[in-house]
Amino acid sequence: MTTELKIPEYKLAEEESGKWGMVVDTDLCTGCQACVAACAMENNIPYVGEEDAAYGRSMHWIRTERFWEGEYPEVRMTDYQPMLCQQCGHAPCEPVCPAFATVHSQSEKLNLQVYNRCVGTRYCANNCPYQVRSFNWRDYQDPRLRPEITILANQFNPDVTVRRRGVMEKCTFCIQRIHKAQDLAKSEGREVEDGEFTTACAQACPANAITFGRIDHPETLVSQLAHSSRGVHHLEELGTLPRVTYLKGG
Amino acid sequence: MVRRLFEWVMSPMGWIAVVIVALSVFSLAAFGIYRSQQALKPQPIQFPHNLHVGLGVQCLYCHPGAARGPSSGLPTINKCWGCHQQIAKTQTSDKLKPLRDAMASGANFVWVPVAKVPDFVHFNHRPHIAAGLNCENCHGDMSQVEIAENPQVMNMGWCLSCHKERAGGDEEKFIKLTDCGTCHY
Amino acid sequence: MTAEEKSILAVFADIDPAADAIEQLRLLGVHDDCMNVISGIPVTEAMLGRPSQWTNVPRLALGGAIAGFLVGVFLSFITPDMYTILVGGQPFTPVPPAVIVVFEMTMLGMLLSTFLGVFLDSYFPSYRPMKYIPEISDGKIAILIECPPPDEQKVTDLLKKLGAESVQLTEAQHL
Amino acid sequence: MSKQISRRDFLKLATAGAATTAVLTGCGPASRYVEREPYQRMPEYTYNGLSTYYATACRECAAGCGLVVRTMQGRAIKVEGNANNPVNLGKTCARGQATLQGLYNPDRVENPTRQNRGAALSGDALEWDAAIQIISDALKNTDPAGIAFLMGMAPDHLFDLVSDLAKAIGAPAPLRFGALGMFEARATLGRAAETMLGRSAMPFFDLANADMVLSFGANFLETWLSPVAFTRDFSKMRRGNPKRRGYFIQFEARMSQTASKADEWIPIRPGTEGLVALAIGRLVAELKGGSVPASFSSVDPLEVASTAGIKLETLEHVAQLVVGSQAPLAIPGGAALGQSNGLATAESVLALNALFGNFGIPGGVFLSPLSPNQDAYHRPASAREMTDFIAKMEDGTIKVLFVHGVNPVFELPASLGFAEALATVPQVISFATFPDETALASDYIFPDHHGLESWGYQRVVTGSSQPVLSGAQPVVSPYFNTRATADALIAAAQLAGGKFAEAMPFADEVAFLQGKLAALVGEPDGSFFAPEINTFTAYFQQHGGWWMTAPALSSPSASNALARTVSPGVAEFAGNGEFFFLPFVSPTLADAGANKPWLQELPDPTTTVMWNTWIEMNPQTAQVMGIDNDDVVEIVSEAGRVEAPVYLYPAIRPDVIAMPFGQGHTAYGRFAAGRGTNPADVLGVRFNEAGDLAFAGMKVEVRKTGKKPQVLSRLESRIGVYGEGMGEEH
Amino acid sequence: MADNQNRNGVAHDNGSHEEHFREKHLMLDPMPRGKMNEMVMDAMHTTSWKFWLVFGMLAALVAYALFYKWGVMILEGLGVAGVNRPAYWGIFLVNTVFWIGISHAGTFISAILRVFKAEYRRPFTRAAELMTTFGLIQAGFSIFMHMGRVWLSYWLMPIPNQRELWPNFHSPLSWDLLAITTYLLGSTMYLFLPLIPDLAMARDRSDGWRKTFYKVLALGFRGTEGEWVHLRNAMNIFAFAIIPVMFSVHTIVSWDFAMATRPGWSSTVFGPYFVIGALHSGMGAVVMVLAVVRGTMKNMKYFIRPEHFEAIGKLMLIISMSWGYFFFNDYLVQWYGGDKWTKQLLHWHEAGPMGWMWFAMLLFNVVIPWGVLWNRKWRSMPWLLFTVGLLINVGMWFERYIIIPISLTINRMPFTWRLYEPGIEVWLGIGTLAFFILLYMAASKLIPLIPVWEVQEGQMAHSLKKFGRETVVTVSELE
Repeated sequence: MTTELKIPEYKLAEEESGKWGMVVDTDLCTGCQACVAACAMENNIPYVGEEDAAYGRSMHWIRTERFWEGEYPEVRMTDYQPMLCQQCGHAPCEPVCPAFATVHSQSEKLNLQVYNRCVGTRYCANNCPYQVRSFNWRDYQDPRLRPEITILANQFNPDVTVRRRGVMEKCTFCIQRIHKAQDLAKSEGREVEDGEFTTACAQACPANAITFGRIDHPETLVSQLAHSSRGVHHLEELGTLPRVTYLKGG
Repeated sequence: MVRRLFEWVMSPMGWIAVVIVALSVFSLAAFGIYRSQQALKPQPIQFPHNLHVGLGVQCLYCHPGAARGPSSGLPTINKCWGCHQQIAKTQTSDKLKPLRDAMASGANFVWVPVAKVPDFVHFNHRPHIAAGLNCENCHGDMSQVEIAENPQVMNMGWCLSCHKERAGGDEEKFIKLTDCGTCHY
Repeated sequence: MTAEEKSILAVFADIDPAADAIEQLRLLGVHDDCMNVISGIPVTEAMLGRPSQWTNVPRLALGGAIAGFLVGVFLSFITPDMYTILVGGQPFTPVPPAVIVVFEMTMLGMLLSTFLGVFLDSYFPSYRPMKYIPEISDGKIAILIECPPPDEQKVTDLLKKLGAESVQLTEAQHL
Repeated sequence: MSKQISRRDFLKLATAGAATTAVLTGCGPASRYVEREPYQRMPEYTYNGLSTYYATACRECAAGCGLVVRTMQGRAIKVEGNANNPVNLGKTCARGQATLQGLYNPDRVENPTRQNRGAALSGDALEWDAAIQIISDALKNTDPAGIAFLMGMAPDHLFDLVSDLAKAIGAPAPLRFGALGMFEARATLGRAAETMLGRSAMPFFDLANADMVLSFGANFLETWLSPVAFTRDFSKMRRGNPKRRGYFIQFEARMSQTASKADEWIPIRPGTEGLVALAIGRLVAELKGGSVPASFSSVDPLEVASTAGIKLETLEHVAQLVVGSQAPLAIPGGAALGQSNGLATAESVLALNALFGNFGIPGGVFLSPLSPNQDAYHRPASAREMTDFIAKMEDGTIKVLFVHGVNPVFELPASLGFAEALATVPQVISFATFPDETALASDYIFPDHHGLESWGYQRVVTGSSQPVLSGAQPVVSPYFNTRATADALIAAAQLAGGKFAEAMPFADEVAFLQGKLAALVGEPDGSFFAPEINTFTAYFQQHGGWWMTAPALSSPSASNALARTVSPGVAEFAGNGEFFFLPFVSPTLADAGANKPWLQELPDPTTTVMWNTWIEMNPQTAQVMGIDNDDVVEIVSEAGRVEAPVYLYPAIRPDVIAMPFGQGHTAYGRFAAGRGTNPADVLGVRFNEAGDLAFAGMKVEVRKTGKKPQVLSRLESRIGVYGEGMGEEH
Repeated sequence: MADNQNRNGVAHDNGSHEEHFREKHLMLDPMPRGKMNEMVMDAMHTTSWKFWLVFGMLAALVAYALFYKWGVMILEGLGVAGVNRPAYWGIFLVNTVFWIGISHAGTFISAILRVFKAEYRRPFTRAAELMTTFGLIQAGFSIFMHMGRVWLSYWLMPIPNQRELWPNFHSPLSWDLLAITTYLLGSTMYLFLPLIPDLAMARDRSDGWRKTFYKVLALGFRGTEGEWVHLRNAMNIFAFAIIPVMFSVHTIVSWDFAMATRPGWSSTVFGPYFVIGALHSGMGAVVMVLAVVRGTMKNMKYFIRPEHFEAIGKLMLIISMSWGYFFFNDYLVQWYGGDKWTKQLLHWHEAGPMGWMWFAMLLFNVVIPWGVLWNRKWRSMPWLLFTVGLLINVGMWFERYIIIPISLTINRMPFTWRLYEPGIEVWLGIGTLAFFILLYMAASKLIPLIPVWEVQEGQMAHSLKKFGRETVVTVSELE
């Protein structure tokens, strides 16, 4: 008599791949901040001013980190490492939100921040191992507090909600662009093609260090790069399943 | 009996009850006043939707954006004029004076939208039309109203109930249609 | 019980005479149901030789706990399925957090129903006139004889003999 | 003709109101009363709720990158790179991205203004008719020799127009100047190209195909010449060829952003770059065997190494790497040329390339192609030419000065005395978009449109192997009561009549542009073909310019370069302080970014400082001097003094003090004014042989002030990056 | 035992020995109930001008520091506070944990000591239980303050809604909310139940507005057999049920931290460590309150005696030792693991700019209590215990400050490490403290601080009995 041994299907493969992914080649990143500026312009990110910036309140959704090794004259700067929301498959920020304000999109496999649901407990930011969430410490975009916003607001992207004080925010992988591309593709009755659109940071990057696309399709550029031998996931040991792959080393 | 009631009212529990009742009445009243203040500002032109719909003008003629993009759009004054310039009454009617004036001065109308969602909701008309919805499913039958009104409270529960229903049993569709990131980003 | 009815209220300084008085009264034909003991400290029925008092509080507590448990189960296992939202790769209805929610709701249900049980069982709050004298809260023990006894005077004498500090006919009054 | 004008009228109808109020309420309670204002007439190609994209050119620097601007309901929403433009191929830098914060800057000059050289923007608004009358009078009533035009660095259509006007009326040719050109020492590079490559043109360094890059101070990843193009080429150099990863060595006294990407950063003493290049050349030649050309044989590597403060082994190691590589390339630039021996240094480095034998081969040195319809390379004015110009202002030769697109009061070293000279000019008319220092010191400000509101083209000097003319068109209607300077000049010239009207026979700016573009109509090898001018202009706008499809690099001859003897020696340093002073252009702000809040908020790539100026100092030096982070120190040179807080920078030579240029405005809007300090205040008046400012040729003193105002705002953590407070500092 | 000899010697003089017992033990020093009632009522009614001065000052402080400053923060945003990246939580959470800790003392004394029949608890169960309720109110203030959009805090409650979106019960904060709600309601009810007979007593002895006040609150309690039975049953249930609730509350508070994937936080020992920490600060606070009540209120020297301080002191010593044990346990495990970030964190605790706080914490929480409380005579001195209690509370506040903002500095992204510098939350913290004291002062004038009936019950149950030559205290179980 044969009994079928049932192995539980953990669907790990699907979980590990996600849907959208990004590859950052740190060997190419020149730290030029074009991605930071592009991100700020695309996503209506407020500037916080000198004092708040000095106190760790700047709201960059993407930042380039760099460290030093050695001492002069043998000093070396590590490669610039753009740090942005890793859109973790198992995001530590999500379960800790009591209001379901940061949740996992089941359709886009992204880590969503639902601004209008956020009550500002900031637990998600505490629990983010990558420290990539930024909080609206003040009403930075309120023209009553900052008269210049009345004019600067002309540039606001209508596809992205303008956040007010007390709300957490973070990189969305330019979900508004994802939606736009999907909507266009759907209206034309086709799938979104690789390279048809990209995130604001990848679009701006003069060094082509950032690649974005479907990481679950093996033929896309991004998934080919992500599987290169230079690929590293940041803090992978935490089991967060980050969707951003860093290409390290020469 | 009346006396007993009076006594009870004068007792501590009675006071508490009276205060609670008074508070509830007051809050209800405040809420009612608050809601009644939500009345819309008057539209620049008392545009009779029923008349235009009755004359056979299609919704998409004036609001063509609904079929191809996020916003259905409001007709330009030129578009109004396109038809109205051929109607003799346009030159005489008092009701249409704002249109004549706007056309002459080059000014714009400032309409008061009735069907609106908060700005953290990214609503896109196109997929809704593409999914086979008709305008009246959400906006009501415009042939029945003179000045446009919003027939429903456009809140998330209302959106969701339709989304869930439309998904049918299709799990993938259901996930997409109830995903937070579909509307909020 | 109406306000017009009068009852005998005998006040004792100590437990022993009160217990004796109760025994004697019972011999006189005063039914246990017609007597009530009012005291400033909790005096158990056994001390006074009184029948056990029925209380619903423990049952209500149990009922509340069950209700709370069900609320907890509802919150942790039903509500997440009303709007399924994936967080951190965890299941929609994980058990370990549910234990916490269920525990807290059970305890809350139990505590609330216990508290309400006291109210229900004791007919709290009640601001109607009641038969009472303030000395009771000075530690005295009072026996309230509610049914009109066959021989009022005899009872009074007996109680006085047994050491009652005062025996009086009381009317219900505002406390 | 009417076609363009009507387009503009359409854009004017665009209203921003409704959408803005809706957006502003943000995450708060949904706005109760929203108003929606439809167009009276719908602009062509506009759909409700859908974006319209316009191709144009970036005006943030002179590189001439192509942009595509996303607009919605008449508002510019987002800047994206024009993927077709050969200069940037769809990419942008941070400054390009932040262009919109210039367009919608709260501190623009909103009206033509009678400024009367006040300290703040006067607000005394004029009508444009009056403004044009004033320009017209100034042109007509002044001796042509006394009319001077000072323009920005970009070789654009306005420069062409002004050149034509000046030529026609007999005025001196307009002068182009920009701080970036000054810090790049463009004149030196041009002169070196003339002597070594045979033609005064911008050399083209084929970084993309090189596999061993030696950069002598060139900060090509930051602001140098065409940073977006160079960054792309750098990326290709590193990863373009899957078989090999390009190697990059930077010789620079301070680790700049560019140097931070180098595989090896070799901190040589400032002023020895030429010697080091020659020494490497000698070692390479010796390793390869064969004869060592004269220039190289005259240097002794050991001596050079000790002069430069490095080890001989380092030079030998570099030489080994060069010999082992297939396509070595040496790039001169930046502070290396801003020395007394800058020209010789540039020549040495070009000679080194000649020694490598890379002239005219992939991964080597070429001459940049001229832009379409360009006769010759016009370089911007050098600092010495500016000094001559200032002298003309002082001696009263210049009666009327027109300034456009440049802010010399801020950009030129204070010691050159531009501001004082400006005060002596009888009439100064500025066309500034922003109330910068020079504009405030003018009699009138007749504000030009912002770049995104303007027509035009921009010649691409370098950055692409193809000849490129980037085209600009307005993407939104003018937000304020501004007018295109070209239109203003045309109108004024016509009002003046006579030869002025004859010189400017155009209906408007667009007509002038069409006249200039006419030469390209029917050109077969371009990015598009159009048989007649109207079609051509339409395509020109649509494509964002016109460019040749094939590379048109010219290959210089190496024989000339090798035959020439170059002896750079060690640069001379002015002043007797103990530190070499190394000013550099802020990579995020550059010369004119300080008024854009998001550029201020961008962390400097190497130090991560935001919103301020800092002074870089080696921690070892600082320790000896008892200076700590954020201590405000004073830098004293022979020409002046400047204060700024210290940043203890681990990758700078202990004998060098560096300071970024870009902040320290006294005007220029709320985000720039009063913020930080300007290193130009300490620069002395010294030039190299090519006439460029020897901005890096100073020795300065550093004095403690005891002040410690506020903490320098950094993105990085001083605890995590430098171990501060962890008991293991530095 | 050598001691016994001595005692036997004294025991000969029977009269003075009993006198000695009476002086020492409240339970052996009975007074007529009426007299005790009078004393308690007197203590409530007697109010000096000093009381009103302090009361007025505190009220002003509450209005300014708590409500006005909070209003400013709501309008301006949390930027006016000192929170930043990475210290997203600051003094708000420190105070929350601190106040919840304080609140544990009440339950510990009135429930655990009740269950274990520790008789010395009787006079001060209410004083301690009041701290629970008022402490939890402050904890609630603190946690709501720290929310970015406090006006939407009702979203955390499980309220049925049209979108069928309920709170996220995966989140420790949701557990926290439920636990704190349960605990606040439970402890308030548990405060109220034994208060009913005393309210009835006060009702019988007052007039004017106070009469109405007590009448309403006493609910018509007379003391009939049935009422007592229901009440006793309920109190027994509460005494047992609230203990696990109490443990769960602080454990869940600790899980707010322990659930996070952060170096230094992710620790399994946090639950009991926090509970013990809570008791530590709670007992310190109880002893402070008792010393103040005894020192400032009329007739309280009779009810609260050195024996009580002695007994609490002993408890404090045991708790301090337990705290030391858990602290070491946590430290050792973190230290031994050798994780590079945890290592940095421990280094930061000790050698960082706030290192003084780490050492002060150990001094106040361990060194001083151990040094003082071992001595029976010392721990019977109210002022000394007040001081020790104060130091323990400061030390425990430091402990939470180290765990929250200081530990938050260190994470896995060294590029973001930044020290937290408090801002407006200092005012808000002072506001909650003032509000706590204000509530307590008001309560001391409105409700009988001493549960007279419990004291009487205890006095009835205690007696002296001679075993041979030794006179000992015996307690009868009345229930």
